[in-house]
Formats: sequence, C-alpha cells, structure tokens
Amino acid sequence: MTEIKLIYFALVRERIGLAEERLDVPASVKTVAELAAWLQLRGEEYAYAFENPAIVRAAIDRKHVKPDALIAGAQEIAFFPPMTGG
Amino acid sequence: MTEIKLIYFALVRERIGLAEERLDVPASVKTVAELAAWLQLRGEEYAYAFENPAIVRAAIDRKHVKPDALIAGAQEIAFFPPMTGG
Amino acid sequence: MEPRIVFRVQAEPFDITKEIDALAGLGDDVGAVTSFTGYCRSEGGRLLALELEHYPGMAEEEIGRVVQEAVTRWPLTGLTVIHRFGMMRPGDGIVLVATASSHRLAAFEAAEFLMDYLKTRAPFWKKEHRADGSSGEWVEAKELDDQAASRWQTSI
Amino acid sequence: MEPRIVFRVQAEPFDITKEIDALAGLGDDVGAVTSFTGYCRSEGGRLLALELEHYPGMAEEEIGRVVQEAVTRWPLTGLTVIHRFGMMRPGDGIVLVATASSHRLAAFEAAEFLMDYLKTRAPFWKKEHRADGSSGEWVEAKELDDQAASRWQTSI
Repeated sequence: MTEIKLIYFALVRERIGLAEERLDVPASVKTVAELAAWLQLRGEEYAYAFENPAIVRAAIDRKHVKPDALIAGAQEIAFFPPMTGG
Repeated sequence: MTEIKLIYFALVRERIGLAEERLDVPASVKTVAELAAWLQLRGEEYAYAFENPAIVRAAIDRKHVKPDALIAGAQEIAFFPPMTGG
Repeated sequence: MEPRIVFRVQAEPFDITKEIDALAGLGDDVGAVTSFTGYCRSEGGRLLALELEHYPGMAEEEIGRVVQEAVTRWPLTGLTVIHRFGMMRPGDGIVLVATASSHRLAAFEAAEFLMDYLKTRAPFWKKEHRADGSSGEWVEAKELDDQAASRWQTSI
Repeated sequence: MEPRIVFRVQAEPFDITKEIDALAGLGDDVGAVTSFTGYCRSEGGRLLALELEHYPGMAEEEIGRVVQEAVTRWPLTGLTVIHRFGMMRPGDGIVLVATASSHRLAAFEAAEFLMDYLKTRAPFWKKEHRADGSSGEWVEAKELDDQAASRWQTSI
C-alpha cells in the first residue's frame, strides 16, 4: 500500500464531492487507468465520476499523462475532464 | 492617339524624374507591356526605369493589372516597383 | 539575446495596452507585435457569467512548458501569456497572448500555437452561470480545439 | 449583423488600445480579438528612419478590396486596418490590423490574410534613411511575402 494525494477538478470534483483526499492505494494498482478503475469501486459517486473514461484526463505530479502511465513514485495524481480554458 | 495620365511611384518615379505626366499614346500601343516598351524609347531615364521589367508593376485606374492588360479606355495608368508596405 | 518571457495565472483583470507596449518597447528591432484576447461571451444573452476553475501550480507549470516550446520554435523577442481564473462577466478578458518578433510570420504563428495549446493543455475549466438561474453546466471541450492543436507537431 | 469595418490611410500615429477596445466593445458575443502591429525597425542601428510613399486613392481602394474579401471569407464581428505613410522612426507603428470574431481561428486567420495581402498588394513603398547619412535605398520586396500571400486562394 502507498499513500497518494488525489486531486479532482471540475465535473470530476463535483461528482465525487471532494476536492482532494489521501488514499492508500494497493500495490497491485500500477497504472492511471487501473487507479481510475479501483476508485470506481469505492462508491456510487466515484463510479459516476469515472463512468465515461473518454472524458477523464489525468496528471501525475502536475504533468499530463496517458491512461497507461505508471503511478509508482507519484506524489500527487489529479483527475479532471478535458480542459476548456483559453 | 489617346491622352493618358501616367503616374510613377518610388524607384520608377525617381528614375524617370517625374511623379506624373500626360502623354499622347499611339493607338498601336495596346497593352501595359507595350506601353512600358514605348516609354523606354522616350529617353535614357525611361529606359533606366523600365530596364528590368520583372520589377515594374502596373495599375490601371487604381487596380493592379498584368503586363498583358489592355489599356484601351484607361484614365490613369501607374507604374511602380513591387509593394513593400505593411 | 534571450527573449523576454512573461506568464501569469491571476484573478485580476489584465491591461492589454500595457502588455503590448512592454513588448513593442523591447528594442528597435521588434518588427511585429501580435495580441490575442479571449473574452467571456454571453452566448446571445444565455449566460450571466463563466466561472473558471484551475489547477493551481500545474496551470503555471503547464503554461511555462508551452511558452518554452514557443520560444524554442520561433525567433521571438518577447512573449506574454496571462490566464485568469474566477468569475468572468460577458465582455471580460479571460486570456491574453502577445508575441513580439522581427518577423511577422513568427509572431503570428507563435501566438496561434500558444492559444491552441492553452485551449487543450492548460488545466482550466469553464462553468456556465445561466441567465435563467438554472444550475450551470460545465463547458464541453471542442473537438475543433484538439484538431487545431494537432496542427503543431510537438513532444510536450 | 453586418461586421463593423474600419480602414484608413493616414500620416498620424494610431492608438492600438482604442482600436482593440472598439472591437472588444462590439457586443457580448465577441469571443476573440487579435491585433497585429508592424513597427519601423532600426535594423541594428543602421536606419534612422523609413519613409513610406503611397499611391493616394489606390491605397484606400486596394485596402478596401482586401478588407471586403476578408469579411466574405471569415465570420468577423469587426475589422480594423490602419496604414500610415510619411516618415517613421524606429519603434513607430506603421500598420495595424485588428479583428474580432466569436471564433478564435477566424480572428487569427483573417488577421494573417490581411497582413499577407497588405504586404504584397497595398501600394506603399519604403525608403531607407540611413544612420551613416548615405542616400537611402528603396526596400526590396521579399519573395517570402509573395509566398505568404499565395497561401490564400483569391480572385482579387
């Protein structure tokens, strides 16, 4: 188990109902996609937030990553919808 | 013979030594290129102004034209180098 | 000479003139300054405001990466990017990109590149506050923006 | 709604802020305003000034044609083109193009199109006044500008 800081933004934050949390993530969870799948099992609000994987993006330590990115060593992982700034 | 107003700009004006003039152009001169060739015969300064046809552009009645444009009916024909505004 | 790079994420409004003047004043060899300002729209009266949420820290870092890429790719004298967060009313400026260069094409291309990348990579999200009082929806990302960003081949 | 079109040929300096503000103020549905300003450069101290000669009458008409083409091709809310003539010192603004649109790509593309066409079609010529006092040369047209203009397929 590793403790990781998770941060949520915009629609993902609203659906989960939390801006951030610290969670112990099992060692079997190796990638961002696996982390999202694992979070979905934590409850309805998580299942709802991650129901459409196509619209959830992730960043590890403030850098954009793909779903297959490894989470080992991450301090801070963020989940959010596609960006709409600019 | 038709009287036409001729206007010169920039390097063409400097080489001819005139900003504008009115000339009687023979009916045998039908295109802009023929007009330039006819002007070249008027003297050294004209020959110099038109020595490199690639760098002389023309406008008839304030519209860009190609060398083969017909000059019949023109009120005002301008000769100038390629534009360098902007 | 190193280009003058300015980028900020802030709640406060920006002053377009001040930013353009700073770039134009960088020396006698600035031949071209472009600016792009993105404004909050009312969508034909439908919106009262747009609320911009951002990822503090990452927003600055990501803009910094995009800006570095721009100065690597184009011969710029200077470059300014300001992105605001918080509540925006119709007519408010949300984002400003300005570029200075000896060359007009470099100034234009760099500004377009910066906007395309800010749209698709900078961690900002817009929420609508509607005139009819209904609870706001999050603005959806446009596929067009991804296409625009994909014009530029980058590793970032 | 018809776009707001402003174009002028003048000796006087222009006020970039005023022109941008006029476009940004065209309504709540202006999402993007771009500006491009071309400045007189010193060419590394070589030049004291650039003198801009123009063809009065044709300059206005030709800019008018280019501007009409731009509003036909892009969905613009407004558009401003100001081209100066006379003596310019390094740092002086020579030309200003500004565009407003709901759409960022339209605003950018129209501004680039306008600049490319002004460079190659507007009847202006630049003469150098050199710092060493030698008699000025006429600035030569750049092939690069023709190439830039040829990106756009037009009948004008």
